[in-house]
Amino acid sequence: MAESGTTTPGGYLLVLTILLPVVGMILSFTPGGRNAERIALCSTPFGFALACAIAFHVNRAGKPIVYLVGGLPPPLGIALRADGISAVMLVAAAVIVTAAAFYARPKFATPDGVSESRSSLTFWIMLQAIWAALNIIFVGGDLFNLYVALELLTFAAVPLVCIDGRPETIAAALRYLLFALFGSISYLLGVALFYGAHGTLDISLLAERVQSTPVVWTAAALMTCGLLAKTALFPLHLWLPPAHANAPAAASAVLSGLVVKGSFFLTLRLWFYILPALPAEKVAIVLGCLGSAAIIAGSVIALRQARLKLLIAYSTVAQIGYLFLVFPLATGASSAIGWSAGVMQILAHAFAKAAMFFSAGLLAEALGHDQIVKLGGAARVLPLTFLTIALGGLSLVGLPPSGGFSAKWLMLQASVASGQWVWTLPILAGGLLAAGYVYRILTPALSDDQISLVLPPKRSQEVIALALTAVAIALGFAPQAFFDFLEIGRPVVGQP
Amino acid sequence: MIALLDLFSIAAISAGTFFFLAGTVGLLRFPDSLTRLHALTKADNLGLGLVALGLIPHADSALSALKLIVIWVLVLLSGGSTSQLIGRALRRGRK
Amino acid sequence: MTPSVLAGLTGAALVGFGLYGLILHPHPLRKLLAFNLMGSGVFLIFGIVARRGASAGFSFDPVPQAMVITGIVVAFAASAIAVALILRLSAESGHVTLDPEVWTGSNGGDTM
Amino acid sequence: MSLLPILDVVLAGLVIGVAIFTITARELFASVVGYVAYGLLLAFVWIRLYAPDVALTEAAVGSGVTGVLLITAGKRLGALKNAAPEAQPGFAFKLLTGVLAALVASALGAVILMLPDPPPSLAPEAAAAADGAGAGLGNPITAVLMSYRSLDTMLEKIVLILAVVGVWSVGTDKAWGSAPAPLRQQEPYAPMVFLAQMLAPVGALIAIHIFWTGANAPGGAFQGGALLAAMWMVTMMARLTDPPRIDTQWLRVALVAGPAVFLISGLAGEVVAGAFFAYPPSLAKPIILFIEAFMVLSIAAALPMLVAGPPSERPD
Repeated sequence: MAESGTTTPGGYLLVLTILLPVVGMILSFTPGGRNAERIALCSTPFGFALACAIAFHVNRAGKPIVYLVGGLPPPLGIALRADGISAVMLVAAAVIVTAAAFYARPKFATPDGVSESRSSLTFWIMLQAIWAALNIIFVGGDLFNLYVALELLTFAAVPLVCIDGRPETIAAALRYLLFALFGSISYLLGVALFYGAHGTLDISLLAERVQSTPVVWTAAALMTCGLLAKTALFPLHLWLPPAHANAPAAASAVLSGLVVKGSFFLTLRLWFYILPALPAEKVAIVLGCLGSAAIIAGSVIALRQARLKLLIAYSTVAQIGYLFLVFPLATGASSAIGWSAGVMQILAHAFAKAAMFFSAGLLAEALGHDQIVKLGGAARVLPLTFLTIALGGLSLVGLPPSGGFSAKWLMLQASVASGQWVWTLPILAGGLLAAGYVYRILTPALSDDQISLVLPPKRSQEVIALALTAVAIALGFAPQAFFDFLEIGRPVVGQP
Repeated sequence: MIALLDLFSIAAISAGTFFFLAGTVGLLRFPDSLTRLHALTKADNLGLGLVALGLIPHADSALSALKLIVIWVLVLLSGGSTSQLIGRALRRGRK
Repeated sequence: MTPSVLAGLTGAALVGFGLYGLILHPHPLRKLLAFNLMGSGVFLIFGIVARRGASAGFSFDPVPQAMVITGIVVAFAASAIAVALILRLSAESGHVTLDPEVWTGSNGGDTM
Repeated sequence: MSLLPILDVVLAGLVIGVAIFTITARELFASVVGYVAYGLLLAFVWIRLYAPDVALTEAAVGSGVTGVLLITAGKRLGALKNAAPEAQPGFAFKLLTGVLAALVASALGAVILMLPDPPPSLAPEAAAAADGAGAGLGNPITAVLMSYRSLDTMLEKIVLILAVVGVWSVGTDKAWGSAPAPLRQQEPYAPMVFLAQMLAPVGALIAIHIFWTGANAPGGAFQGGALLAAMWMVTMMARLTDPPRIDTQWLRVALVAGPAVFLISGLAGEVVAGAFFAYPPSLAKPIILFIEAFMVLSIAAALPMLVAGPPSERPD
């Protein structure tokens, strides 16, 4: 890869997309108070524009765009790279963060009469920090730089979990922190071994140098373990449901929709970008099996939840399972289909799940609780919210037309085309189980019972949630050009 | 002259080492914490002081010699204070 | 070469002890200590990588050493957040258990 | 010189012994004390690995500041009865965990013995390039931290700010804006006050020396800042000073100064030197020292605030 050694046109945008939220964070913290929310709300649209500009440059160049920080090339310097999937993830993160910022405005506006409040300042700073960390993860080209980003992501996500201060949220946050710390240190150990074996941490240089040695296998296993703990893949999922279900809705949406995707994205980078030369069929099968177990276990436990937010959180555990089917599906002859399916699943789940959490938050505020059995008749008093839940559910189940349908359809296609029939079973079973839990929410809500609202929902928040599901549905109509774009910069497995 | 300085260094460092050794033996053999503390402070104050003194002729510059003295003074200061604190904690524990 | 190999094996052993404590101890502060042990083991492995890389007149490779310095800072920040959470948890509830079973009562009677 | 290998073996044995004690000690507080002693021993291992910069950092942060943090926490939790009500794990679980840990450790040990020979190294590149971007920096670690991996170093300071906000956010709503609880509740003991009065000025001077000399010799912004932080903490423990209110403007400016100055210089690099975070070669050393000076300030402010904890409702 000769082009990875120099800065390309548009490369400077990669630095800006990292620095924009960092600057926002610093500016929010120093004067504090109401400035934090103003700065966050102003900077998110700019971030979206930056992400679009990066996508435009990647598309025009037809190959990854690169920036060498300080003009210093790897292995000594740090390179930033954006390929098709990075650009798509940058745009998705910008959209969801912007939506979360505007959705959170009523709840996290600094109350009148005080100059600064704990929850407001924390929320706005952490939201921008999560966004900065994700942007680094999507464009980072150096494994140690990515470690710092992972830690940034953890330190920003944990305080959001316990932002309302109840003891059970603090316990959930602490458990999340301990799992995440284990994940980072395990990842870092892998980084140490990679450096010891090959003297570089740059992703594209490593890809050229790695061979199938015990050191490389150990490093890969340690990093994968760490990343799986952070992604909450079954059986390391125990921290996720209490953490995601207890956070405020705006935070849950970002945590479930984006934060777990950050560590998954690095798992993709590790196996498809650094180690494509390794004979890793067995690893792919193990990851696929864990993913299948997550689909079944997560969905079954979701079916038994009494609280709506916990149900949605367990649904995240199941939907993360689908992501890991990419490993067996994107390695065979039909790797392009499997790859498209994986990215589509990331995007569809991110948008649908963020919208579901937004709606669950609206519902809990409007009704004063989120017990599923007491939702009788709620759909008639909150039609827009339940439309969002229904459409989001459509995508989670995988019914056409939706991004979730495209993802699952492509996965089925890939498993048939590559002769791995066995993966069709968890995909189909997961769809049926998802239909079960979405049905469990919608049936009581659509009944004729009388229900009274504690507080009418804000129309603006309902519209934001609906807009996100609209994106999840619209992904189902993605044209071929979109899938071609995802192929930009993807290493072809088997041809190092 | 140089031989004389070397002799001085050897004597001072040996004496310092002796006090360290004595302090360590005291730490291991003395019956209770207060007497152990007593043994330990000898090692810190005298032992380190003599070693630092013995090293001064070998310092490359006046600044490094000064650093050696500063190190000794800092250890004196912290050793004195911590023994006070440990002693107080022991007295409280007895009550 | 011997001292660095020795330090590397020490690092590997420390990772093992840390992992054992991290999984086994129920008390979160003990878990945090175990995490820190594991972390220092990882840093030692970076240390021997740096020491092995001695060449060109340097007695070490500066890149992994710089990474350890960054890593120590990050590990300290993590400890500070964890300690703050543990102390708040004990102040709010009088105990520091992380067992989800204990919290189910206040979760509105959910089944898991 | 033949004594050194024996010393290494003894040191490694001590480190492992204290580590086992930390993991297996029955009392929580004993385990915390064990960890602090362990941190100090580790500093010696780092010196033996020819890593004086890391040894300084480990002694100051890994043992010193972390020690204060953990001992304070251990004392408060030790006073709590029934802190961990759940039963101790069963024998089978212990055995399984032990086997897993032993497997991981031995695999890791085996892999370390298998690292390639001759080892890969960036030392020659770093040495050659030190004349370029890290111009005039005799300490290659400072060159790596401030020039080649400037993005990491800047982000690490952001991580510190984020941790400070995270720690503050754990407090109660009512306490927001007020000061964290003092590091010591009782009246300070006279020798402690004396120690703080004597030590703090000398320590501050040494901290500045370590920062300044870090351009050419072991030391640097982080080690200097950590020492300065320790001195502030000593005066806090003697109640000569108390933690400041968290809405104090100077505190917030001090916390962000390092990363902010780093960021501005990084952005200016695009205009002046042709790339973000690049330095014009002739000015590299003064610019790096200028940025580091502010980083010392930020680190000296951040570490004590992380130890002091969230704002407290009773600022007595």
